[in-house]
Amino acid sequence: MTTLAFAILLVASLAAYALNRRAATTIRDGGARLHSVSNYHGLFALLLMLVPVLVVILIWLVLQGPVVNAMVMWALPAGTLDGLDTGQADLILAEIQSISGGRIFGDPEPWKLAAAAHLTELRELAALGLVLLTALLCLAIMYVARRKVAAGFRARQGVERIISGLMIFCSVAAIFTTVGIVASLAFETYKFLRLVPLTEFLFGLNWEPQIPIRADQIAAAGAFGWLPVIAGTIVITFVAIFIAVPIGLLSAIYLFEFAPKRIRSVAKPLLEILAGVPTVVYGFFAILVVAPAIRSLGASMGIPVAPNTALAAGGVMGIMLVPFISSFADDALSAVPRSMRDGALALGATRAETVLNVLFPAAIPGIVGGVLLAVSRAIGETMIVVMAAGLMANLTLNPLESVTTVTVQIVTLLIGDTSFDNPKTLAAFALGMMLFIVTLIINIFALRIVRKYREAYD
Amino acid sequence: MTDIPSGSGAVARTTMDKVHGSLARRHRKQLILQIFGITAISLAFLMLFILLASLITTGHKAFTQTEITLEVFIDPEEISVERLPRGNFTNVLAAAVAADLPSVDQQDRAEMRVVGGILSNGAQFQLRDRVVEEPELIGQTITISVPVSDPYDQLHKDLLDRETPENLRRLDDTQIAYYDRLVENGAIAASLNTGLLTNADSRFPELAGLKGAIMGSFWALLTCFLISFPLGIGAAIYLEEFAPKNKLSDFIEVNINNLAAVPSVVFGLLALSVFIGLFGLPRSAPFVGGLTLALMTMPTIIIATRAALKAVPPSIREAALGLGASKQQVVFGHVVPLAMPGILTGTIIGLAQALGETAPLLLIGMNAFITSAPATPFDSATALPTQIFIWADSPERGFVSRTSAAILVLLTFLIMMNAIAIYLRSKFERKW
Amino acid sequence: QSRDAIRIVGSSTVFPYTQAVAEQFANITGAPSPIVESTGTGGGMQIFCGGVGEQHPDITGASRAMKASEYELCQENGVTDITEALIGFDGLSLAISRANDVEWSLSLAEIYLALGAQVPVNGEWVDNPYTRWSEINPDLPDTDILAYGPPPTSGTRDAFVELAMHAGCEALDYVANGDFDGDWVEDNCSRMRTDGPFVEAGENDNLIVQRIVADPNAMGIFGYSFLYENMDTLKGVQIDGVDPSIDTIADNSYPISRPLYFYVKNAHRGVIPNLDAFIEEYMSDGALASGGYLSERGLVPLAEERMQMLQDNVLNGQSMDAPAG
Amino acid sequence: MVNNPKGEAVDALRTVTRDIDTNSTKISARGVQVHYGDTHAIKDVDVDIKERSVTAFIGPSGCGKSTFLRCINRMNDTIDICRVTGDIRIDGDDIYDRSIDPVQLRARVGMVFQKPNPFPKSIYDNVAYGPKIHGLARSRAEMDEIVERSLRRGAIWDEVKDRLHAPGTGLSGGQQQRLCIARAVATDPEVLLMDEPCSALDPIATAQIEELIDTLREKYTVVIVTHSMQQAARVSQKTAFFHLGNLVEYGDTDDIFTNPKDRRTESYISGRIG
Amino acid sequence: MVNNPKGEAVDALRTVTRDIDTNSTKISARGVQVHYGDTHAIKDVDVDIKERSVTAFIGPSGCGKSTFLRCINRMNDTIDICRVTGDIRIDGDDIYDRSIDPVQLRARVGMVFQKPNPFPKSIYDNVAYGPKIHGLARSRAEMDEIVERSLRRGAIWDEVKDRLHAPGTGLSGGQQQRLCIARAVATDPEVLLMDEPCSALDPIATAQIEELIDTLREKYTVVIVTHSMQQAARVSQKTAFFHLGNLVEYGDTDDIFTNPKDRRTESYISGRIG
Ligand SMILES: Nc1ncnc2c1ncn2[C@@H]1O[C@H](COP(=O)(O)OP(=O)(O)OP(=O)(O)O)[C@@H](O)[C@H]1O
Ligand SMILES: Nc1ncnc2c1ncn2[C@@H]1O[C@H](COP(=O)(O)OP(=O)(O)OP(=O)(O)O)[C@@H](O)[C@H]1O
Ligand SMILES: [Mg+2]
Ligand SMILES: [Mg+2]
Ligand SMILES: O=P([O-])([O-])[O-]
Repeated sequence: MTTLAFAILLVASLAAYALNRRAATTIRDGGARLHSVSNYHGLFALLLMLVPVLVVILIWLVLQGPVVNAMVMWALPAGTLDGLDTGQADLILAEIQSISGGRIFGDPEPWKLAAAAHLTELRELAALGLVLLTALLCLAIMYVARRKVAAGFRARQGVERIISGLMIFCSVAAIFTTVGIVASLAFETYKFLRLVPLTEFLFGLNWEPQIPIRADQIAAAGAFGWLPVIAGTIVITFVAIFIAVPIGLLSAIYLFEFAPKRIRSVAKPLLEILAGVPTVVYGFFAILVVAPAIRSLGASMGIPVAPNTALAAGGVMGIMLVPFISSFADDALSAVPRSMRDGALALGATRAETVLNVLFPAAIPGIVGGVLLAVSRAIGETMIVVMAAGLMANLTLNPLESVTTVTVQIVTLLIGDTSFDNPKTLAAFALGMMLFIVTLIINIFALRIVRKYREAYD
Repeated sequence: MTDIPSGSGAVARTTMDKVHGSLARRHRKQLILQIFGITAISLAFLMLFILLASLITTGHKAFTQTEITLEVFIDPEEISVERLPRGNFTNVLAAAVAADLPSVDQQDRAEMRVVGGILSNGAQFQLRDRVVEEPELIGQTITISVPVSDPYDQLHKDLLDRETPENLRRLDDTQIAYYDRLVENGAIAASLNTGLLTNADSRFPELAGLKGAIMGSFWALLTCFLISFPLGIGAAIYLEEFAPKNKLSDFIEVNINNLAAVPSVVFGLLALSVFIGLFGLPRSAPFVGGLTLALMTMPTIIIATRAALKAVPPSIREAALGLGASKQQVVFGHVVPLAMPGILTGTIIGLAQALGETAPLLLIGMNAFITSAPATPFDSATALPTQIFIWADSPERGFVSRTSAAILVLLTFLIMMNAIAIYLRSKFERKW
Repeated sequence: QSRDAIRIVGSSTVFPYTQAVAEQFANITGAPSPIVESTGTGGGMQIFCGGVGEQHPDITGASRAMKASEYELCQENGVTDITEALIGFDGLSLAISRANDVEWSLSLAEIYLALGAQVPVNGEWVDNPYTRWSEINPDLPDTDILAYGPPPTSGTRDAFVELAMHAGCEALDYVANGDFDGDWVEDNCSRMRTDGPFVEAGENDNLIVQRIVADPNAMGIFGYSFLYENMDTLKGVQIDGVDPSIDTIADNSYPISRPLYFYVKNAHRGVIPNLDAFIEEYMSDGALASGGYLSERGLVPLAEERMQMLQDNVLNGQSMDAPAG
Repeated sequence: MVNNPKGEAVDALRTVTRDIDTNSTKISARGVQVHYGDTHAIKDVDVDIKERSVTAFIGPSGCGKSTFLRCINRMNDTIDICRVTGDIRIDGDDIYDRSIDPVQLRARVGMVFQKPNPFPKSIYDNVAYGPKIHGLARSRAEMDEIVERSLRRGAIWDEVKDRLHAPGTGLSGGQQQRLCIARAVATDPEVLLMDEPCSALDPIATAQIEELIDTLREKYTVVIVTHSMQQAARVSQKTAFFHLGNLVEYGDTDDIFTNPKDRRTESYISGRIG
Repeated sequence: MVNNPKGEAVDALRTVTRDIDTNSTKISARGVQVHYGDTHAIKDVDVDIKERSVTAFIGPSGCGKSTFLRCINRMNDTIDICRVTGDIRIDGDDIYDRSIDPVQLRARVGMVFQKPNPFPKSIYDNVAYGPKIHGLARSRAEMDEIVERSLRRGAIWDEVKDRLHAPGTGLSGGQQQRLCIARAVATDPEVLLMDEPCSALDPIATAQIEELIDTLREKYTVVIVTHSMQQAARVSQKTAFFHLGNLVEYGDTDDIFTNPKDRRTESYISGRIG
């Protein structure tokens, strides 16, 4: 039935499009000068119908279930729900729904069977209602839209207003994601900071969050100084960027300027595969291949290397980030007008000089964008570090030691036992908040730089 | 160079001499840059190669499955029409195997259990389904091919070393003797493992397949795409082309860039509290997974789209505006099509990331064990990366190669997505 | 849309067994396959005790008994009627690569001295100074101490601390002869060292297996079933002279073995389709008894009569009492 | 009589007979000021441009010719830092009024830009784009006809008729410029603004475009920016001389070239300020 | 005596005395063919360009002037679809030989493009870039001197001397064009190719650039593309007329303009083919 409603909507809006377009064409052929071309008259009708009716259908679908359920529960014989808490009432409803769906087991009480029949009936009614409503709305809108067609009607403006509205909706959705994240983080962070003083969190040098959550749990005493954790994040990010930026930029420059076309067309998508390899796989790769290799290399040179090193995790992460930088750099280099290249080459610059001195500076904003995205990814990357970095927080900048990162701590604190009145769990949110703030600062800084060095050409 | 006697030529010559003098050094610099470039790209490819090679060396074994072909007499004493679908299919199968092994005493129950252990646990259900479909088979002898159980599969693929001391092996000498005998009879052979793609998950490596995970990933990615692509592009176009440029839009830009740095677990957390907690959407559902992934993918798409829109030269916009095109006609008719290659690159990178994302899916329960494939996005399911995560944690040896195989399957999907992107990109690519 | 599949959460140790039952059950009855998530014991309890209703799971697995605090949480949220099912035992094995040619045998006290955060040295209770096995006991090899183990969120870790660390700590002369009460042991013997030799390796046991295969001097701490599956590359470390094996675990001679449980929300019985049938399958002899398909996966089954009692209790939905403590 | 530095007689170049249509004012500007951020690019300009005539803007580079031209079809709206004040009316309507739709305005007031900017589309689509969005063609055949006519008027039809579906960006500099002219006339605007339309054209093409401008004058109002005083003299009836953002002198072309009133005008025409 | 359609006397425009240096051939082209994909843009062109002289390329738009010019310093190498065959020699060396380094070639053969293309760097850096990469200045002071001299020669020093460190892209169209000329002469190339260097310049600036070309001729070989026949007549000693990719006629500028041998040349000069 739902499908039918969608089908009606689709057909009706196409019909409205054709109808209005025809009408507008007729007016035009009659010699009048249309304000908007007839296509816009059609589109106006189409959007005028599609958008609101779609919203109505979706709202109906969301509300239908709860409303029908409430009606069924309300219609149950008096007294059946007395003394039951919501969970148990829920279960009764679930049973009724099962029966109505044909999954009868045991022998239910007759009132449940009756309720199930009632439920089925209501559902059918609701489905029918939806179809009728859709059809009615479509007809009404078709009529309204058709009435609007006139030589002077500003159909294009109408269409553009609707599209603007849709785009604003999209932007608001993006912003709401941020708001949602900040809100959820901020609330729990506030609770955390009531339990752990801000100064200890910001300046403490120890991170041992594994305090007991259950009254009888065996665990350590806690310490919540985030410095070792952020230091670990910084070390790993630094290692990753230290590997990804040169490799990414140099491969972008090579592919853009020197590589034969055939190699370029193959190499670029191949590189992009690196970005798509699941991070779990990189995690395995880091601990099973890279970390032992580094360890045995270190051992052969007499350098003590921890089994989990920042170098292994960061190095593998760096490989993952190569395509972010190379793709963005390549796109940015391609966007520099060809006349710029010609100008440098004609002065007798080598191709290397052209790329490095002229194209590269002009492409800086795009490249910074890519590097920034890579830094962001490195800071926020989770699975690789969960598997390959350590859990223990060491305050060190030595990449050959085991460090932990903010994301690792967030994951470990949130998977398994959680309790939202205990600093252990809340610490995850505080860390998330700090991460958010740190990256925000980095981003503001980067935006400044990009603004400053943005080159205007063309 | 010809001799130029006049004084004016002297200037030119010194210039050229200077140019000439530095040329070798400059070319060397270029060569060094080129070598660095080649080294960099080779390094990247080397890593990709090592990754793929290690996956293929372990994973390729999972693409075949050892099967045993049996002549099964469907004994009416064990299986009767009335009791279907129940019945003693295990015994019937064990007897069929024993028929090939003259040394086995069919009355010895312990020995018969060992013989039955050659077959996969799924064999009985395959036979059952066949009989349920055609009950008239009862009392007849049919030929059926069923998978062998994991240790025998390992043995057949040379993953089980016959040299290890008997007490440390999964198969003892008698079992290996049975196996050798069956191989001699031609009953055991390896065939293409279609089950890897057509079966859902299973506890038994020889039966486990990726159908559930693939369908789960498909539904999740479809949801993710349908939500993040229009929302991301809509938002990017609005913010880049239409929104007034002021402190607020700067703030929004910084925020969206920042969203890309939010760890994926945090998105999982948000999904857990909002989608599952607040909206009451079901756990483990690909739809919820897709919503979560969409939130993560959106910033990547927005950033890439904005970068691509920025790169379209202003002269194109001016040209269209000058003809009386409205702002939207300019943007949708000229700017967006020109920016399409960049938009697609960003979308593909974003979706590829989403396809391989694990952490948030763990939080919303998409790492469950489910032996059926989802039919709708609201059914419980796993996704490819979480399936890999589960298989990687399974003790059975058979899952080692299957994990690699699953990764290869995932990479194949990824490469397919990339291929589509390349095609679309080349279709839209224009020079100005 | 009502739920028609059973939902199960909980311990990663119990997960493989539940998986096996779920698959067998779905195959035999053709019912929708139960959805089994591995969340860890503690995480499972958290979700399980979230409340009654179809959005909450029906069963949780646990690699230790439900704790009093968890029981209270359940009660608070209206999950008052719970049945506890003990399905068998699992040994906690210390394992090392076969490439390591020492025949390892450790006492619990040695394990504590190697991995505890604080140990007695010359009559002082100090931070663990030992970095090599030979420093603990000159008979042990002169190699670095390095052990990969589960993180604090897992039941395996809880069990290891309780069964190995506490016991080892109490076996030390310093503790045995000192005048310390249980609280002291609780406070001082519970912490694993954090200075390197003990590495928390995350929830993935297979990863620990692969890492100790790669590093012959490293030990791993995980459930016996992982050792059982990897006998060709790994060997168990004898604890107090006992090798981990099905027999030694079953007869309790292997000192660190633990019970495995699952808990059923009785309010869901008869409401969630097939829940009863599923529990029946779990409790059947074909699954649980020795020679059943769970013991083939490495579960150490209960003794005959204990099992019978269990089956009766669980099938009748007997409500558990509040745990002590 | 004014001579340019190489001594050719400017006077001798003017051969077109001028019959200025002084019937009515099409565009009237009063007190127009334009700022780019802190740069004051146009300073208090008043001007009346007559209907069905050609007006030339001349002046040294950077004096604000393009800027003022872009005010007339509100193209300056697209530059963030650009601020326009004052009053510009077309047919008596204030074009900076809130009720005026700039899109509709630009459909009435066509423009050819200083740098040729063809769309990265086919030559055909470049020309057809304007008529398409304004719904000027009812059928494919009609569109073909519009495209052909416009390309002919842009004096480029013969060169491109065999490759109408090749990209417009693959043309030579001069061809691109003519394509842009063809594109602008395809929508039949009432007013046509041309910013140095012949800078990349050879004399023949220039002559053809000048001829086009001359025909356009019969129906439309044309404003042209040019660096060539000969061209201004040849095609325009009115000339405006800009200098450092000021409209120094405005009047009949004949008068400006033969009898400039302002010292600066005279210096420029005789080649003394640049 | 040839007249263009507007009737001005071409002859009257030539005021510069011509003293052609016929001492030696600098550039010689034989059988040059250029294809852009399927388009045959240059068809079998033979030409000898004399040392220390100014050669003008004229011809209708799209005839291949820019294309041929770009062959001389191998700028066409940078266009993927462009294929050049034939033989071009500078001082007798085949510049398409494998042993020839295009970088060195381009240092010897400077170029000014049809559309001004300053780097998005400061004015100073734009000019200093060439000398810097070639190591022509030993010290900062020397570089300052080169920059100033070049900007003076480009007739733009006075306009920019106060803002040498402002971006070159912030200049007006004509200033950008002169900046590019200054940039090109800064490296002291033996040959200078100029593609319509005065298209965006007002008459005064044009005169200054023409003066520059005249001085350059004393030391260097200059090839200039121009649409203005007056300009060709004023500055060049030799003129080449291209038409539809063919080099139709090549000879002394005087002869070409007064006494064209080919009918097409005559038609073009008199304004009949475009
Ligand atoms: N987008 C802009 N941002 C800042 N200043 C500008 C901008 N466009 C023009 N200007 C400045 O405004 C003044 C007038 O410029 P305009 O382009 O109108 O000159 P013009 O007379 O057309 O010169 P040209 O003959 O070189 O095209 C110049 O000083 C220029 O530097
Ligand atoms: N990049 C290119 N791709 C394809 N064809 C081209 C390209 N560049 C030029 N052409 C074609 O080659 C021919 C010669 O072009 P060229 O630019 O040399 O002309 P030109 O003589 O410089 O003309 P103008 O005076 O208009 O600049 C023209 O027909 C042009 O369309
Ligand atoms: Mg201008
Ligand atoms: Mg050209
Ligand atoms: O998953 P656990 O059994 O270790 O809690």
